[in-house]
Amino acid sequence: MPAKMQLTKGNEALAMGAIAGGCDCFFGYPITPQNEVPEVLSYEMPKRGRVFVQAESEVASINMVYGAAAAGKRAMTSSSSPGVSLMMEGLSYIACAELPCLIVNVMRGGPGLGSITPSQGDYFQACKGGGHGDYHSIVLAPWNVQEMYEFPALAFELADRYRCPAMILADGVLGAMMEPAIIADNAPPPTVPEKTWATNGRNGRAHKNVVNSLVIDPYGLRDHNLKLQAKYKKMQCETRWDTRDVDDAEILVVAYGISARLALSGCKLARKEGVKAGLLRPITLYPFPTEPIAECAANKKRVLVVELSAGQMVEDVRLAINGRVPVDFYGEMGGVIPSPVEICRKIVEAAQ
Amino acid sequence: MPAKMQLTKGNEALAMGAIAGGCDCFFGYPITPQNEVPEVLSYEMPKRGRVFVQAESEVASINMVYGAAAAGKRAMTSSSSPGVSLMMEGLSYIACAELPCLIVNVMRGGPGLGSITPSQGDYFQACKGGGHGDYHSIVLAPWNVQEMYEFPALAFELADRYRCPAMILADGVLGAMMEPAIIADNAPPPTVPEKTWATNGRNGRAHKNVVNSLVIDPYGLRDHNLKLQAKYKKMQCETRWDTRDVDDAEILVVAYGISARLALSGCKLARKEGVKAGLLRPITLYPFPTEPIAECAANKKRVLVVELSAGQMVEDVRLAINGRVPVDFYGEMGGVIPSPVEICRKIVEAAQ
Amino acid sequence: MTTAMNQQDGTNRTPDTEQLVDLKCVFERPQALSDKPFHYCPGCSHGTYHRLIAEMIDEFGLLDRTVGICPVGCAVFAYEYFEVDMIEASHGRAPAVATGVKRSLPDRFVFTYQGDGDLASIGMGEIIHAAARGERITVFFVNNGIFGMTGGQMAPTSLLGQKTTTSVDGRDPRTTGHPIKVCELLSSLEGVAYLARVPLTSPKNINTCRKYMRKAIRAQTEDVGLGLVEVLSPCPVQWGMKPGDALHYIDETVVKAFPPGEFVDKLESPIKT
Amino acid sequence: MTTAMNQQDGTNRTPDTEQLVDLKCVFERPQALSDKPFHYCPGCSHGTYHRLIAEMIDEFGLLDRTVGICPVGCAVFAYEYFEVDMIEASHGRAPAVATGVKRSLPDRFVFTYQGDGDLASIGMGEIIHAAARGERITVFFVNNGIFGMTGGQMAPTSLLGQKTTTSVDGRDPRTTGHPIKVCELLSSLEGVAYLARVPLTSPKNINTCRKYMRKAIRAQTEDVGLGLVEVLSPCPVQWGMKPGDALHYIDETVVKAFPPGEFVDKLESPIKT
Amino acid sequence: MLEQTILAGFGGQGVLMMGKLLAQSAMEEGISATWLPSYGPEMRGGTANCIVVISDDEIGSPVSESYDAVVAMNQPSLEKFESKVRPGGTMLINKSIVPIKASRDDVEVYYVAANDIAEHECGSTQAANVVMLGALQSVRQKLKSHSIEKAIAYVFASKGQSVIDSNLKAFAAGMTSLHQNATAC
Amino acid sequence: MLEQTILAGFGGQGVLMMGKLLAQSAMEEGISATWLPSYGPEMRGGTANCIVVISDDEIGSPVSESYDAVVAMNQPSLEKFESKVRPGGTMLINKSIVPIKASRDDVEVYYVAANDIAEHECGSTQAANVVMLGALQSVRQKLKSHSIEKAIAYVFASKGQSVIDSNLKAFAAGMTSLHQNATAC
Amino acid sequence: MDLCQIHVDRCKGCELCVEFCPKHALEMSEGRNAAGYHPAVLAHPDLCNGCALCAEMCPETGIEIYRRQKRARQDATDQG
Amino acid sequence: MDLCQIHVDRCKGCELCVEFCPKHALEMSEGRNAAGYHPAVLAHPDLCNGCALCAEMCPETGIEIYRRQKRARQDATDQG
Ligand SMILES: Cc1ncc(C[n+]2csc(CCOP(=O)(O)OP(=O)(O)O)c2C)c(N)n1
Ligand SMILES: Cc1ncc(C[n+]2csc(CCOP(=O)(O)OP(=O)(O)O)c2C)c(N)n1
Ligand code: SF4
Ligand code: SF4
Ligand code: SF4
Ligand code: SF4
Repeated sequence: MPAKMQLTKGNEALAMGAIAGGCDCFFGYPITPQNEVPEVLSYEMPKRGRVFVQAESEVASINMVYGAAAAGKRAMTSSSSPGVSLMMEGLSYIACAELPCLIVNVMRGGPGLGSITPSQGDYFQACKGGGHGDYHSIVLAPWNVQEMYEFPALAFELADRYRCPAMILADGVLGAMMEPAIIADNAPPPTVPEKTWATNGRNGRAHKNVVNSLVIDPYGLRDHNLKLQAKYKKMQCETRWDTRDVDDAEILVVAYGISARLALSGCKLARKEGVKAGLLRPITLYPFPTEPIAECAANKKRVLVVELSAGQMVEDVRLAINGRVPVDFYGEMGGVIPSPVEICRKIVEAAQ
Repeated sequence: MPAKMQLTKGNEALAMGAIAGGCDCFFGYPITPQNEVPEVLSYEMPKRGRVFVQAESEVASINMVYGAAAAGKRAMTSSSSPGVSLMMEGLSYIACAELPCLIVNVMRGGPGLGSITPSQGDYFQACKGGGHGDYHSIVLAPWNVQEMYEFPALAFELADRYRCPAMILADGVLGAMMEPAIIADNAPPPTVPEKTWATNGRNGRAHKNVVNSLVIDPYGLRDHNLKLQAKYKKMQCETRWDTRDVDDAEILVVAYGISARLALSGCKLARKEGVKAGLLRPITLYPFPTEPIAECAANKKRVLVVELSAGQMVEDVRLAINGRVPVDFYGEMGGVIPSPVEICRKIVEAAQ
Repeated sequence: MTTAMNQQDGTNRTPDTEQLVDLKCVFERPQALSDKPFHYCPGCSHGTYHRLIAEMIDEFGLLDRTVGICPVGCAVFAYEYFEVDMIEASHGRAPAVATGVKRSLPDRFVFTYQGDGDLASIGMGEIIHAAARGERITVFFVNNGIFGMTGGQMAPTSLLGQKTTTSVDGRDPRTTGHPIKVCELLSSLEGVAYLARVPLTSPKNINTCRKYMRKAIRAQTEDVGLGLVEVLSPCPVQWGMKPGDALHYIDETVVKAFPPGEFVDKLESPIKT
Repeated sequence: MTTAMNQQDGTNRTPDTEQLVDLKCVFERPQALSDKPFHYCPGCSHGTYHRLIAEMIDEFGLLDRTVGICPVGCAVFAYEYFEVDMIEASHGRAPAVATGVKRSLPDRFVFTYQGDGDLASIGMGEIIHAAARGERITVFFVNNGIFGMTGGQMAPTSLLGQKTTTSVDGRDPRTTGHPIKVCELLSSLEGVAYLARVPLTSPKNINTCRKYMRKAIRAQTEDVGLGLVEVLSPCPVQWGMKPGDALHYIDETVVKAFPPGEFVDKLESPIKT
Repeated sequence: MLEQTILAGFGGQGVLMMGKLLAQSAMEEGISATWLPSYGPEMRGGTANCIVVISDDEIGSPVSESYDAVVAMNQPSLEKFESKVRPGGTMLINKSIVPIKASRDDVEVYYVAANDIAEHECGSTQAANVVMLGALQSVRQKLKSHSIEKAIAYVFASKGQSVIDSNLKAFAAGMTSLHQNATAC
Repeated sequence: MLEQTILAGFGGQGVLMMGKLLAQSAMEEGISATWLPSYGPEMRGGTANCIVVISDDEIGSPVSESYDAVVAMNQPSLEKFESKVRPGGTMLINKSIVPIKASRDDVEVYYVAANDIAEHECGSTQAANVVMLGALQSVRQKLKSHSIEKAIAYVFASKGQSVIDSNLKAFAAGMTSLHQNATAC
Repeated sequence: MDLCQIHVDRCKGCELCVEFCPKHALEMSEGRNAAGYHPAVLAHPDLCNGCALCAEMCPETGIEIYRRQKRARQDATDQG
Repeated sequence: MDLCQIHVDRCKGCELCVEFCPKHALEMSEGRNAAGYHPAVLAHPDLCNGCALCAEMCPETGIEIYRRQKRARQDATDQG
């Protein structure tokens, strides 16, 4: 069946997007609000001769991903905030061992057990390093169901290109909502670059391959870290962002994912009230669109950052702007979704 | 035996400091380079009728701490980078449930399995949120064996005062090195404020106590988060830092823990070479000395941040300075300890 | 037309005083159970097991010195239902949390309440080690063969062939293995003092459950070791069955995979109950 | 005076060619073992077990299609010693990593190599679940009753009374429980195809170990289920014993707590070996 | 055009399906739509609701502070969402099972005996949600009725023609219910 | 005064103890000291070394780029640390087991037959480390010899007077070893 | 007063009490309670002997059982 | 050439080969190898019959064993 427009739930789109993106193996443990992801994949994957394993825990999930990624496969897991926290050791290993893979976090209200309502409280964890040591994942933030469908393929591609973990940072709203989206039920699997480093059995190879994150000599580990850092620098060219109505704006709103949608409505309302507001939406949270934000903000009166958190991405926006333009923050926590009206109010306030 | 000067290993000082700080229960799983902490406590705690349990894992350790802290006890665990990563879910729970406790991270080279050499690559994890959701721990960074001994008591006191987790962020050098330090072998246990909220059995109490991090209603969870944020604001008054030779300095070096010692030597060397350099050492990494750094940096030519990482605390320094003074960074990773000579070189470069 | 029948909540617990003269309440809510209505689905045995635990707390006079640990699972709100101090653990870690409490306060009665996802999937490490250490805790384990709370996914205890949202064609041993039998598994661990399994399917079985629970509690109060009672429990909603049918299904099918009975009993002087 | 005796490294493996005529090498390094000298302590059986695994890879002709998973523990560098593809797992998670590999590449031979801290402490959840799922993997499990790498702390397998750096007065069952017997524990899980325990203490026992290993490998290659061979191994350094004494200690004392033998054998047509 | 609607009721009353039909209809017309469910933390009973936004422009927020229309299939939903209707907006109440009246006087309120109509005119209370959808359509008309009928046919396709037919009938019954018997106040 | 020293050898040669004695002596004199060990990732053999810094000022870094003195108890240590001596610094080599010579000509090198002296003059090769400490003291003299003797008495207190005595003897033997037989070059 | 008191608003209509009542004294009602469930009712109070099997099976602890006392005010003995 | 070839630099002096040699052909040497260990030596080559028990016990795989062939170049049979 060719790709066609279908009313689709975000989580289901993500699952089908993973399949379209050539995901070979899924390992995961149920957790709300992303349960449709493993549920869909539990029958769609075996149907296609691919691997689905319900792991005993998130710790096991991430380590199964590590194994399958080491074996050269496109492997992924999906979870939500507390479950992702349990993956931090494994993620740090994966990053250090330079294995491409995909981790999906459909964020929910935290901290702790929190609630199952949507939130964006895990930005720091995703972008700064929830695990130990200096590492990064490529972090993609979809804002609609179409991107929920498209980003797994993009994530796998970038992960393979840079041999690093990629993360899709969504939230409970994006996971649960339905929207029309163009979905291919049977896309041909993408061509994947050959992974000569994979530990998939020598099969005639002259040397053995080793996947490892242990470098006991400090200078060796330093060099390995420098290599990782050089890679992160190189990755900067993958920075993605999107804008709406920024050219003539006096107020620049910066928001990602679901917040960006709320903010978009807020900007529209603000324009109705006579305040010119525009939206910059980071699509990659890592690499972060530092330059684009700095440039875009340069001629603005103020910048307003909107997040479903106490203020996390706002730090990266401040670092980007480095004091040149005042940066305000508006956030809601715990699963409360701020209304566009409230965002509009903040924009209007900022403009005064 | 009264307190007296003893040549003491950092990890042992930390263990004895925990005892002096009234630690009732220790739960931990071995990991280099902090093994002396559980080893010392495994015999010193039972001797005093206190609890020592070698947990089956770090996940179990942090949850045992959660239980003992809920029961109203001064509870702690100690680990090193990969082990601490495994505690991220539990830590987020503890922060949300507002339980006072102590987590020690004697950092080692990362990411991944990395090495057992010293490092400061877990600043982001400790200070920004390695776990999910918006939460903070009080983070203390000792720089000598004396502080390794004194900070557990301080950490417990602050944790009790704010009902939050406290973390001691040390590193492999501080854990392994010996220095003269004033250690009391049998300090009287400190008086601990009564914990009326503790789940320690009703014992005549009219109401039951509940320790929880689940707030299923978004507005409830929002309010709980606002309460936490208000607490974090209130905590700012606990900010601690230290300076050396900053008044006349043209270059301000900012560094914590072992880096601060390296930097201190570097500053001294730089002064010998005619460059006036001074050191500001954050002692609390959270709350971060934002104001003090901003003030101290105001009349400086440049700021140099030194870390055993790819650059983590430097972001908080940049946020503090907000573009007013240029901020440079010098870091080493993987367990390589930069020599004071190298730091001096960077200072001299910055001065030019 | 459908409409509400009785708007007043469970406040009519005390019958008219005139009638008290010759009527005595012989079955009522235990003291240790709060007034809060359960949030469980119709016919779910979580409520039944809660009541039994509350009865035991009353019977052993433990109200004032109990600390209970709730799981993450449908019973996540269990802290609302017991009138004792309660702690909400993270998913699967209740035995570690209980260890923390019990070691801190050895004279308190500490129990965990755990589902099969909680105990037998993510929390396997913690229950095994608590059992191996012989922690003096009592574990009330609800085996309903499924992840109830998250929408009916396969559990390690799901039966072969069982249809769940992650095994829509039925559990296949080739890819998902065989059900884990927790009592059998734990029985090799020397720290375990009492282990039993019982279906919560009839008044008779419920009474057997009480007997087992008493022993599992005494395993703690008499300082023998860890006590655990596994109840075979229905999840009518996720099984897609009516409550009554779910109970019959347990009695006819589930017990074949999970034979009821006592597996370990190290109590020195068993009291006849 | 002490001085170096032989500066050249293991390069003199081929004897003079003249002598080759009537001398044949009957015991040499297996092909699957690299030339790299082990980093283990004198008398540590990790090296012995490595050699046996390499022998098996040679014997079964698996060099070209094996993926091995190293533990975190003294054998953390095991990837340097085998001439097959190797993955370094995080502490305790080797069975999960192996699951990821085996499910991806069902025709490869996948083994984990794990210590008792790795497998029986932090990794308990992963080994139980891999066994319950019946993963087609082979587990080489080294039980030396202690955490070697981190400096001799108590393991879940330490004997009662054993002195370690975290039980300086000897392991006390009241606070630390009893040793966990992994073979006994796993034997109730239906996904397990082969389970055996053997001390690596004599040429005879080493040969028994070979027999067991063959079966544990066949459990995988013949698609029956998970195979595991537990070796009782010395840690002379952390036990504070001379290597020879450590072996005697195993034969006299350790085997009492950990009886050797085969615990599960579901191979259909056992080949006489 | 921007139309924001809340549909709420007991679990099992089909309110999520009702919303899905609305969103599907919008898609049929080639305009934007979002559907966002909200339910308790567990599978266990309680109320369910969903928010549907349709627009001929790109939809930013899938939620709002106030709504153009609220459909309350039971009493708790009425109590919870009555305040969410924007002044001048519309409220539909399933009078078959809601014994009370709305208290707002700045909104249009319609009472629809959805269960009764479904039972008596379509032979199954199951279709009460589609009856209500018909009623909603009759008073808000943001989409073509034909699109909704196509959506019904599409969504129930797997259940067979008879289910489609009875739902089409329910929709039609709902469409006319308020014309015959309007009780706006 | 700032004196930075590396002490290195096989595990078991007591180099960590040697460093500890130095640091303890500094503490006895009321001046600052740091002792930092370094060893392989495992407990398994290999080399051990420690860095001792003593100073009458607050000590910043416990490590340095180059050192005032390096003590090599075995050949790998000589090879590894020879380059770490600062020009003009001092190097002591345990000639009992190191068959080779140092190659630097910008540092003072002393060869001490520490094992032999320990064996022949103190009756135990165990004390080779303290012999070496004596030799170090004889050529660097940053601390009072009396402080080191006090440190020896303190550190070995738990092992009894005879151990203390033999170590004091070893220290004395080390102190004089280079005067009798100096081989600086 | 009836021996079997069903708390209407606790009832979730699971029917277990009805199924396990040996005397067939209980029935499910047609009406709904506040939570929307059809609650059980003691349709035949005369059949009920206070055996409490319904209460034992009720997952909601929604049933209280009373028994006639031989003598009033003698709370300690329960031989009803 | 000796039947038992000990790789001096692999040897860690654990003495297991010496202990398990049924012929007492091996001894520990006084000298040290590069790693600082006292290695085992075939002190009595004449006693060694190539039984390989030492090699089996050597944790370092540090011993190779040779056997005399009845006939040279007949590699397939090993009856030495
Ligand atoms: C770390 C983590 N992983 C996953 C979840 C999601 N989760 C909540 S309950 C549950 C399983 C519930 O099953 P069970 O323990 O059998 O209890 P039941 O709901 O059947 O009573 C899961 C997977 C979570 N809350 N936290
Ligand atoms: C998450 C984590 N926790 C702890 C450690 C530290 N650690 C390394 S090896 C080990 C235990 C080793 O014991 P065992 O598995 O028995 O192997 P052995 O060293 O005895 O061969 C521990 C606790 C670690 N590396 N990672
Ligand atoms: S989902 Fe299942 S276990 Fe959970 S409350 Fe409902 S019936 Fe009970
Ligand atoms: S510490 Fe023990 S297990 Fe580790 S290499 Fe040494 S002897 Fe072997
Ligand atoms: S058993 Fe309880 S909940 Fe179920 S129908 Fe009877 S009274 Fe209602
Ligand atoms: S067994 Fe091997 S390592 Fe041990 S002494 Fe003999 S040759 Fe050396």
